[in-house]
Formats: sequence, C-alpha cells, structure tokens
Amino acid sequence: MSRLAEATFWSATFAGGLRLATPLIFASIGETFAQRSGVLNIGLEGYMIVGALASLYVADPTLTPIGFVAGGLAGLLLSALMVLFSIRLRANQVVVGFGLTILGVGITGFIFRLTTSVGGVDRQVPLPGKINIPVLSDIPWFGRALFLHSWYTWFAVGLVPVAWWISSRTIFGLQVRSVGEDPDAASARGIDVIKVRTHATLISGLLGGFGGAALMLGAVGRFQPMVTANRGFIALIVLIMASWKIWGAALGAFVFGFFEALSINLNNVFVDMPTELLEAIPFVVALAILTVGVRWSRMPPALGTNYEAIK
Amino acid sequence: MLASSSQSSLEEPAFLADAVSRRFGEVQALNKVEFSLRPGEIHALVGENGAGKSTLAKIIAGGLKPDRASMSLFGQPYAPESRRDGASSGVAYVRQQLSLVRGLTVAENLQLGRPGASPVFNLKAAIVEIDHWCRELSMEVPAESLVDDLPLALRQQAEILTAVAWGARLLILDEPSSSLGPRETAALISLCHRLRDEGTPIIYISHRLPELTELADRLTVLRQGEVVVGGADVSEADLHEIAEMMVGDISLLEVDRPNREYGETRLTVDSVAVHTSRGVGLENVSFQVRSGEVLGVVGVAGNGQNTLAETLTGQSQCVEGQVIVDGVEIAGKPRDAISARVAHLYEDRSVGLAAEMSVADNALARRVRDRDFSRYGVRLLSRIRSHATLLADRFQVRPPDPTSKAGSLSGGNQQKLMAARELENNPAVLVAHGPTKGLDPEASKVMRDRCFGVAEAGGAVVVISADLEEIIELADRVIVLSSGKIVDRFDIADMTAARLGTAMAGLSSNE
Amino acid sequence: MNNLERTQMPENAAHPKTEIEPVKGSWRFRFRSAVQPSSLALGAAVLLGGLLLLVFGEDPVSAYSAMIKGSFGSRFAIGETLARAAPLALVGFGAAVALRAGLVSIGAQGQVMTGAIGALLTALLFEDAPSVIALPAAAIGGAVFGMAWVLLPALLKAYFRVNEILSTLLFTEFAFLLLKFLLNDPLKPPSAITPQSVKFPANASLGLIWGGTRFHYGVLAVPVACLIFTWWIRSTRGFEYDLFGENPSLARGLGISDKRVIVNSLLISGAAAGLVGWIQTAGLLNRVYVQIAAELGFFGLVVAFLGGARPLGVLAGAVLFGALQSGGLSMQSAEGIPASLSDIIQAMILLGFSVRYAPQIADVFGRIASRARPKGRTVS
Amino acid sequence: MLKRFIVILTLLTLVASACGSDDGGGASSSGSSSSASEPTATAAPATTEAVAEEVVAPVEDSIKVALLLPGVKNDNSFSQAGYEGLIAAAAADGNIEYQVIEEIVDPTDSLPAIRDFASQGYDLIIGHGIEYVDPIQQLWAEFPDVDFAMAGGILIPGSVTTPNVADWLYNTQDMAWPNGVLTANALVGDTIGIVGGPEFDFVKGMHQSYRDAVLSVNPDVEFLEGFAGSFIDVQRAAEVAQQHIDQGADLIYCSGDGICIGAAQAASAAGIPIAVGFGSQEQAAPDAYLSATVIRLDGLYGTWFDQVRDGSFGTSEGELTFGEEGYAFFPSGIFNGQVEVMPVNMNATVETALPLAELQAIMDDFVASVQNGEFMIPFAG
Repeated sequence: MSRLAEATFWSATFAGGLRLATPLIFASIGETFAQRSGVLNIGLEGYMIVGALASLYVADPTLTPIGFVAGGLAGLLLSALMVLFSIRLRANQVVVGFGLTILGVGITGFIFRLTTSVGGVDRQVPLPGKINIPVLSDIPWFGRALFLHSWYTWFAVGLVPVAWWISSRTIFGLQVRSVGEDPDAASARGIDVIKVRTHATLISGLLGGFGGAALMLGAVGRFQPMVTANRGFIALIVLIMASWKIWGAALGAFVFGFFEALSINLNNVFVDMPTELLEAIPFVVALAILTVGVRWSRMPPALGTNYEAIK
Repeated sequence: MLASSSQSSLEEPAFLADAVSRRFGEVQALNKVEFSLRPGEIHALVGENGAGKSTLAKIIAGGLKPDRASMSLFGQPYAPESRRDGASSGVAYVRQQLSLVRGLTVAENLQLGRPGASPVFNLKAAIVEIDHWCRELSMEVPAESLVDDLPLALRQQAEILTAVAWGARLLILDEPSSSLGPRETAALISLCHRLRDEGTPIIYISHRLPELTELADRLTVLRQGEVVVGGADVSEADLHEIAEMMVGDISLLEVDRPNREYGETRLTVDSVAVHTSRGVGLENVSFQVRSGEVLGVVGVAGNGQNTLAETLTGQSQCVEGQVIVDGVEIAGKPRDAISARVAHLYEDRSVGLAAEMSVADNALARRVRDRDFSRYGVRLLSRIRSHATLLADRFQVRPPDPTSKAGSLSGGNQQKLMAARELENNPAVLVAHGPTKGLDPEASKVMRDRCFGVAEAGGAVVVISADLEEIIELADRVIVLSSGKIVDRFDIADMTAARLGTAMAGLSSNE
Repeated sequence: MNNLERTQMPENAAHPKTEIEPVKGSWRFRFRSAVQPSSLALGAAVLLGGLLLLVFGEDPVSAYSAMIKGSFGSRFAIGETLARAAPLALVGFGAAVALRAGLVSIGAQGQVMTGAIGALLTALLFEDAPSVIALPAAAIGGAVFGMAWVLLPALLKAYFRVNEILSTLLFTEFAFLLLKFLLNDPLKPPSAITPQSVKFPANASLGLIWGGTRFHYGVLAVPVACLIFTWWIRSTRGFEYDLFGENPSLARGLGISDKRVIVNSLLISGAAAGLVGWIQTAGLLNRVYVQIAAELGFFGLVVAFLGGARPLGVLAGAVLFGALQSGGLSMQSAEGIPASLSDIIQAMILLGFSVRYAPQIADVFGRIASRARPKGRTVS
Repeated sequence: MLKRFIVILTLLTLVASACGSDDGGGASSSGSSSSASEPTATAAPATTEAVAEEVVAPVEDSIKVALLLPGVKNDNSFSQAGYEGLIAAAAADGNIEYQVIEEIVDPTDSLPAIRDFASQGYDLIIGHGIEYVDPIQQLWAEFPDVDFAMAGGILIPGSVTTPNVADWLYNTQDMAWPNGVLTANALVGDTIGIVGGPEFDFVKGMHQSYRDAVLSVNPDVEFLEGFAGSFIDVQRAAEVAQQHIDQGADLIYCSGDGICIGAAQAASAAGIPIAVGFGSQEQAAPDAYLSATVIRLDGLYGTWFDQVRDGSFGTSEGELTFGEEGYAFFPSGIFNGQVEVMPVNMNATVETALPLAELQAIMDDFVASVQNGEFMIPFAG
C-alpha cells in the first residue's frame, strides 16, 4: 500500500501510460478521420500489424524513420482495399473490415514465416533512445517520467494538435466531417463524398500503419505473429470514449495506456487481486463514459452507411 | 386579369428567362415560362402546390436542366450545368430543406464547399466575416454553434448569410417563411429588404400573400406550369384577386357529389395540443367528424398536417385535449387506433409501405396477428397470399402478384396497395393524407372513390391535402390549418376559391 | 441487399443510397446475377491463393487437394466440416434475427464465452442429476448466460441509444477477462497449471453421432435452430421484427414497440451465441478453454451477412467457412503450409463475397430447393 | 467472355486438384531426412509378444513423426525447443520423416490436426504442449498403432498413459532455480523485477521457484512482479520491465517466452542485467543478457524414436509409474540434461556483483551439484 504514496509510482505509471498509448494514439486518430467521414473501419488491427511488419523489414538500424514510413505505407496499402471494396464497390463495411483484419494477420504471419528460420538471427532493430528534453526532464519527481520519451511518442503527441488542426481548421477536415454527418447536404455543397471518404480512409490506413510501426520500432523491436495483440480493436473502443474527437482520442488512448500501466503496477500493491479485475478497469471506464456521454456524444450520423453518388 | 408589367425598364434585367419548358414524364411542369428579374428588386413567385415554382427555381439555380430555355444573367448568356456552376455564377438557392451540414458549426458551413476558399480554414476570419454580415444584415447568427443546435429561423438566416457571403448576386428563397413564426418572418422580411437595398435581387417563392405586400416589389403567378400573372407590381395588385388567380377557376358545380346522410359523431378532436420535435405541433385543435362525412384539412404543407395525421392515428401524444373515436380515447398508442379501426393512408408511400417486402406481406401488415392468418403464431402463407390476391382484385392492384416486392409496383398501385391494407375492413375513421399525391387522373379517381366508399359505409373521413381540387371533390366541410392552428372552417358549399386561397395564404382568419 | 444495407444505419442516418436491384426477372437472370458473381469471387480468390502458393514455392494443386480432402474427403472430414459449421450457423441465425430487425451486434464472441461458462456452471450444478435433466439444463444455462451478456447493451440501445456495435465490442472484452479469471482460478482443476476448466460433467455431455469423428449431437442444434429460425421468419412476431428492420416508421405506426424489438432481438442473438458456447463445451471440447470462442462470434456475424440473414443462406455460408477452416487445417498438416496462408485465402474469399453477396445466393438456393421436387429419384 | 473463361479455369483447377490428390500428398513432406546412415544401436530387445509383432511389421526402419507446436518454431522459446529437439534427434537418428505444424493453440484445431496425422500413418505424434493432452486422451484408443507423446498430462486430472501414450513434463523449478542462483550472485543493488507472460499457475510457480532461489543466496532481495497477460503482447511485457526499472529494479528476470525481447531491450537500455527463463535473448540485448535456461529434447525424442521402433513405447522401464495402469512419465530436469543452463554471456558489459567468469564457475558448480544429486531443487508448488 505504501507504494501508492510514492511519487515514483505515479510518475512511472504516467510515463508507462504514455508509452503504451503511443501506438493507440496513431491508430485512433487515424480512425477518427475515417469514422468521421462515415466509414466504420474495423480493419484497423490489420493495418497495424502490416505496418508493424513492414516497418521492421524495411527499417535499417541506422535509419528507423524509413521503416516508420514504410509501416505507414503498408497500412495505407491495406486501407486501399477498404476503399476499393467498401467505398467504391459498396460492400458491407463490417464484413470488409473483418476480412482485412484476417488478411493483415495472415499476410504478416506468412511473410514472417517465409523470411525467418530457426536458429538464424531474426530481424531486429534496437529500440530508440529516449529524447531528453533538457530542462523539463530534470524536474524532480515528474521530469523523468513525463519528458523522457522516444521520438515515436513525441511524434504521436505532436501529431495530436496537427490532426486536430487538420480536422477542424482545414477545408479538408470540414469536408471529412461533413460527409460523415450528412453526405447529401455535403454533396449539395459540391463536395465529392466518395473522394473525401477515400482520403479519410487512406489516412486511417497510414496512421494505423504508423501505429503498428511505432509499436514495432519503438517498443518491441522484433516481430512475432499477432504482435499487435488486438490494439486495433482497443483503438476502436478508444474512439467511442472520445466521442469521435481528436483530442478525446488521444486522451482516451492515454487513459487506456495509463490504466494498463496502473494494472501492471497495482499487481505489486494488491498482490492477491486477480489481474483480470485490474485489466478490466479501462474497459469499465470506457463503458461508463460511453453511457454517460451518449447525451452529448455525437456519433457521425452516416457512420457505417455506404454512399452512392446520384447523377 | 391584372396588367402585366410590360413597361420596359431602362435598366438591364438581372436575370431573364425566356420560354423555359420542362417536362416530367406526363406532366408539363413548365410551359414556355417567361421571367425577368430587375436588379435590386424582390420578385415574388407564387402559385399553388405543383404550379412549377420550385421547378423554375431549380432551373435557375442550375440544379435541374430545362428541356428548352434561354436564360441570361446580368447580361451574359447563362446555362448552368450544375448547382455548383450556378453558385459560381452567383446564383444562390436557399431551399426549404436546408443544405447546411447540421453537424458543423455555422462558421464551418460558411467555408465548406466555398468556391475558391483557401485550403486552410481560418476560424477567426470566418467569425469576423459572420459578424460582419450579421451587423450588415441585422442578424444574430452565432458563428460557433452547431447548425443542429440552432432554431429553424436562425438556420435559415445562417443559410442566407452563407449565400450572401459566398458572393451571391442573385438569391432564390424557396418558401423561406413556411415554418417560421410571425416574429421570425418579420425579421426575414427586413433581412430581405436589406439585401435588396445592398443590391442583391431576390426571387422569393411563397404561398403567403400577406407578407408579400410588405416584402415584394413585383410578383409572378404560376399555375400548372404557365405564367398567369407576369411581373405585376405588388403595390398595385389586389391580393384577393391574386389569391383567386393562384387557385384558378375551379367550378364547384361540376363535382358530382353523392348525397349522403350524416350519422352520429365518430371522431372527436377536443382542444388538442401536441408538441413535437419534428416539424410543427398542434395548438387548440378541435373538430368533429360524423359518420358518412368527409372533412377536408387544407393548408400549406408544413403547417401541422403531419402532426395531425400522427395524432389521429395514435403516433403522437397529446399534451392537452383528447382524440376520441367511437367513445374510445386514442391516447398516443398506435394499437389503440388500430383496434378502434382508424385507418391511415400515409402521405409518403415510402413510409406507408415496406418497399422491400412482398405485396402479400404489405397487404396484411395491419392484421398480422389476426387469427385468420396465423396458427400457433405461424403465418399461413397460402392464406396470406390468397388474401392479398383477393385484395389486389378488389382494389385493382396491378400486377396482382402477391409475391412481388411492394417497391416494384408503380406509384399508383403502391397507393392502391396501401389503401387495400388500410381500408379492407370498413374503418371507423380514415385519415387520408394526400391520398392522390403524384397519381395520374385514373388512379386518383380510384383513390377518391375509395375515400367516398369509406364515408358511404358509415365511416368518418379526414382528408388532409394540399391539392385543392382534391379537397373540393372530396370534402363536405373544410378546416384550414396554419402554423398548427385552425384558422378557418366552412362548409364546402360556402367555399370559394377566393376564400380558400385567402385562408391558406393566411390573409384572414375567421377564428 | 437493401435490407441489410439499412441495418448498418445509425438511428438518424441520412438516406443511404442503396443499390437498385432488379426485383423481377427470370430464373435464368437471377441465377446469373447470383451464382456468377459468387463463383467469380470464389474463383478469383482460389486463383490468387494458388498464385501466392506458387510464388512461395508450394504446389497449389496438392495444397488445394489437401484442402478439399480435409473438408469433404472422408467421413471424418465431413464430420469435422459440419462440426465447425454448426457454431457458425448458430451464431449466424442469432445474428440474422438481429440483422433483420436492423441491429448489428458484434458481441457474439463474448456471448459464446459466457454461454460456455453458463453451460459448465449449470452442468456442475446438476452433476448428480440424470442426463435427462442435466443435459437440457446445461443448454438452458448456456443460452441464459449468452442472453445475460447482451442484456445491458440491449437496454442501453433501447433506452439511451448507445450504439450496439460498440457496446457489444466492449462486452466481449469483459467476457474475455471474466473467462480468463474463472479459468485461472475458480473453475480450474487444482493440479492444472494452465487456464482451463474442470471437465464437463459426463452426464450433461453430448455424445458423438458418428464414432471416430467429431460429429456430435450438438450439431443437431443447427437443424433445430434452422427450423426455429425458419419458423421465426414465418411467425407473426418475426414478421413484426422484420417490418421494424425494414421500415421502423411504419412499424411504429402499426403499434410495434421499438424498445421491445431491440431488446428481444438482441436477446435472441445472445441466446444463440450462448448455445454455441454450450455445444462447443458439451459436445466438442469437454472443457472450457480461454480460446473457447476462437473467432466464432465474428465469423458467425460474417456468415449472417453473407447468407443474407436467411436460413439457407446462413447454412450455406456456415458450411463454406466450416469447410475452409477444416480444409485449411489439413492443408497445414498434410502439406506443411502455414496457417497464415489459409487465413489469407479465407480473407480473400470473404472479400470477394462481400461485394456481391448473399440475398441473391439465398434466393437461388431457395428456388433450387423449391424446384427440386423429388421425381422418383433419390437425391443425395 | 473473360468472365466465363475465369469461371471455367477455376472449375478446372478445383477438379484437377481434387483428382490429383494422391500423388500430391505424401511426397513433399517438408523435412524428410533421407540420409541412410545406420542407426547407431538397435534399441533394447523386444520383451512382449504384442511388441514383437510391431517389430516385425515395419518394412524399413524409417519412422514418421509429427510434431505439434503451440507457437512458431522460431519463437526463441518453448516451441523452438520442441522443434530443435526434433531436428537434432532426427539428424542423429538419420531415418526420420517428419512434419511440423505450428500455431495450433485453439483446442478446436488440435484434435483434428492430431487425428489427421494419425490417419496419415504417422508412427509417433508429439504434442509439444499441455493443450494437446485432452485431444490425445480422446484419440489414443482409436489409433492403437500410433504412438502419442504428450506434455504435462500428469497435471490434467484423469489423464492416462497407455502402451501408446507417454507423458513428458519439464520441471518448472529446474527452469527457474538456476537463474535465481545466478542473478542473486550477479545482483548489484537489492531489487529484482520479475516479468511474466500470462498469470498462469505454472508461470507463477516459476516465479516462486526463482524467488526462493534468490532468497536462498541473498535473503535481503526485494521483488517486483508483473505480467504481460499473454504470450503475445510484447509491448506490454516491455512495459512491465520498464515499470520495474522505473521503480528501482536493479535486475530483470523474465520467465516468459518471445515476449522477453522487450524486457531484454528495456534492461539493456537501463544498463542492468537480465536473465531469462526460456531461450536466449543474447541477440536482443548482447550487453545486458546474462543467461537463460533451455529445454533440450533431442535426447528424449531419440529415446522415443527407439522405443517406437522396438515397441517399448509407453511402457519402458526406468520411468516413474503412477496409478494402476502404469504411467509412462518422463520428467525433464537439469539432472537428466533435458533442462540446460546456458553459459553466462561473456560479452555482457553491464555491471555485475561478481565477474562473469566467477558467475560461470558458480553455475558450473551448481549444475554439477544437481546432476550428482547433492542438491535437490525444491518444488515450488
């Protein structure tokens, strides 16, 4: 119990929350774009895992940013299938999303199998060093925990205002939201609904891929089948908590990460408590937020519907 | 006939349309219509439902292509390919059904789809711009509110603001006041004047004549796709005459009216008030309909007709008052209405029928739990089919194939199918909402006969319609609905086109 | 197609632009429009998969033959395919009831888990009772626990309009954590060191229909469920629910309570998923494992979609995926082809079908069934 | 036209693949080692009549072996141990045809997979993981001619061994205790962070053994313990290690699997040593990795191959016998060389209390003391 009174306990938990949230931030922000445009993108897990594999296989130990970009592109490529099947051919979004998750997991497992051998040296990248923010990270108690992170985390955190800016301060962002709100009205205002949805979905693919890449290059370093461990689905849940808001998604991702880190650490505080109970905390929080927040939560009304342009 | 404004203006017209024609299938919606708009004027376009006002407006805005037309805009030949094309030429079309995206703020809507806008959305600039126009036009549109959160009047203002800000040189307002209260309408009128004074000509489409006297400079009356009054000066026009012109010369004598005895009161609506989030509610509505009687409810669409239909069929709950059918209260429960044998011909067939389900299923939807058609909870398909065949025969639904999808039938046959479902067991009360809307003359006749049939069998019939011909043909008595209130009521014998037009246009109120 | 498309719609969605399909048409036309695209989808997926195999140095012919052998090539394979199709079909029927009422629940996964727990707990409760009591009790226990797991999402949807797709996804997570907790401690046999439950009591177990296969009596739940589902579609109540899914405004106008439809149809789907938990435990595995639900819940929903939410369509979809899964496994064991490749092929087939699926296929099956009247010859 | 062509082509492919099934089947098993080297010794002579028949039956000495792995064969861990054991034993035997199937975790899949192998005429099917116990228990009676080897059946109530079923179990305490001795001697500081996969009993048991071992050397050590929740969530495992480090861990012990890679990298970044329960993490953290334990199964598999050939499988003497039926049980431990303590990584650069060479000497002594029976590693329960 006394651990709970220690500042390091909380600072470490905070820092861990941020680390665990990093891939989720990428993925859930990308998904925010897709869902706000009306595309229910269940294939996120697929984008993440292809991103993870591609980032590792392209990454040169000295040039991990290239791997990171490659991860994003791999996610983008898979999301292009979502565009093709769901947006262009108007197939059911849920079915295609599941299909893409299975496809992503299958393809990565297959490539991994083909390219690795027992006893050989696996592909691996060293984890990135921590970027030290000079003055801030010297702050006693919290400095080390809050301001000493890899550049992936910084990138994710830095992406949040950028994504928010794009979503709310560019015409493209307005278009994305308008086609998820009311495709007919948007179309009447001269917006090409299909095109905007395509772009939004590709963004979610790119960011989902980045999420996988951040997980791979920033926290794991070596591929294993299913390495993303359902984080794509968690990102979907994060989005509900967030009421489809960019800041909310980032915050929701952090809340998830924080509670995950907390459940790790509480294990040493409440030794006899089943870990499942601790693991359930973030989901309970999500359900509570979902239920309480439904009044002012605004789901994109056109979410999950396919749109056909009328001539 | 009023003097048509033939005096040629020295100024070049802002917009000129010559011989605009457009056909929809059988219907000639516009026939060689001429229309001119001077710079700096408000030109009202009036006419009853289906006269072709909106068709003309859409053609001017670019949303609809005419079969034939020659148009010019500010002296340039004008042939828009699309709404966007029209918008970039400076023509802004503000519809009844607003085109703002409801989940975005006003400021965001201002920039969404704006031609030539920079890819960066500058919120501050948008707010400044909105404030500017608000001051300029004396509006109070909150820039950062979601459109969804705004009351209707503000939404409309926002839309007009957007149009003006986008650089509209010509504004078309399509029935802008139809769902506004008096105060909002006054605000709208002063807004229009301000716009006109700024030099933006306005084409103003409306039913409501009184506001036109304050608002418009000239008016054009359309009837059945043709111009009956072209560009008359409002200040010189006799509005009552105009109202009559709108309705046209309907001969009441021609109607062959079967003589019916009225029985006891079957439907009582007693000082009913209904509040609804969708559309206009009802206030203090009272009327009674006797057995064998047909009551017509007229009024401009969107004045509470939907709510009335829903209240009579138990789909809306009264806040005050009650609806009684044969002594039984219909307290906002559809099941009550069904068991009291209230039949409902929906205004919108896509609501009244399940288009993806079969004819047989649609024919039985009302009686699905009927013991005759199910045993142990299982529907007896063959019986249901033969029931549908029987009904299809009785109500002349073509083709009489019970297994085809309802949505595959023609409009008239869909209507007959809906009638078959609702009318098969001699309803106590029939609520017929636009029963012949969009039907050809023959199908219309069938539907009207059906309504008479209900009355003849002793039922009480309420016909809600914006189609005056239909009302005249069907109704024994008429009530006029405006903004959810009954503004006039009279026997059909007392009805004149002028009185009806006047009441509908809201010119006078007998109550 | 339109029906299902609309099920995707949130409450206040804008009018979806649904595909216009010809309603009327000759049998030949229907056949062409249904079978051709699906065989194309299947063909394209098979060809692409073959290409992939070739590229990576495997022999596509032997791989596919192993797949076919593993799905239909022997008594065991057929039993296996059916045993795998059964849970998919059951989940599919349940999901189809909800889909027809316009609801997409993706929580079957979690309901299968709780259904398994429920079946096991009930069976343990009736451990000393005769089979006649214990067996149905376990089934009911499974169904009830499956329903319990969807009750809260259903109420949240009916009364607060909380989106059911997302709330059921959350409840799947809860179910998984609950399952892990129970299997790590309370339900685990004392000596076991990995999470699994005690053995399912023999008196409540479902035996095998074909010895030497895994074709167990639980599979018989499928024809029963199929009959019930067919009955449901034929029933007055089912009709009302369909009407609600098809045209909620009309349904309301006819006095059909939307809250009741939402809650009940989700409960039905939960019961079906719970029964899957029961048959997997009592018939197939005899224990509850952490992976008891595998991906049945998700694939079951997919099957419901692909099958056009109709009995024969769902059955056909379930058999297709059952065959793919058991065939995919024997592709691995006979040819050493990694599991991931059979995943890829399954995903491609799924995507291929997603484009032009279902109602037409179901239509054709229905038509064929109604046309294939026995004419003095036996139909195998 | 094109469409029709594709349809026809597809149908042809399907038909062709259905017809050509038989030749495709057996030929291309992935790793058949066909070297004709003479088996070193014919195993113990047949004793019973029943077995004698089997000895006569084989046309040749080649036997077909199937191995089922719960994970991928290069997971650097449990599954890899099984795979490497098979490869090594097959190479030593020289006349083994084998097939390996990976990632069979789902109990729905494992039974048909095993059954598939059994009906394909495999002589020995090795289920390398506790998840295969139930299926094997269901199948052995149906395939009396096939021998089954299961892992951990002794832990599942009601499991039996029979003339065609043997059981094998590694001692978790043997996997954990050496690391405890090593790290207690290497520890600079007083806190050790323990990282586990899922919170399963056998994982917890390993952790307990580890703690006991550390405390037997240095009773003042404090522990932090955390779980990744599964064997796949590498990111969370890395985070567990990081949390321990942030809260003052001076050394990391990771009991797990492939998930330890993240823990190793975190330790490496923090400049503290790490020891691993399963498999080496030298590649991940050459500077911080100290040592690991591995399972060496080639000897056991070799024994089984011989037993399958001479028919003594499942009943051979010298093994523990349980219950009435006789329980053919093969425990694996340091004592019989099936659990091996890997040499201390001499390239490690992290600070240790004792020099690396000294640590190696301590470990050598420890292993010797276990192997010659001086020290009996206690069971942690």
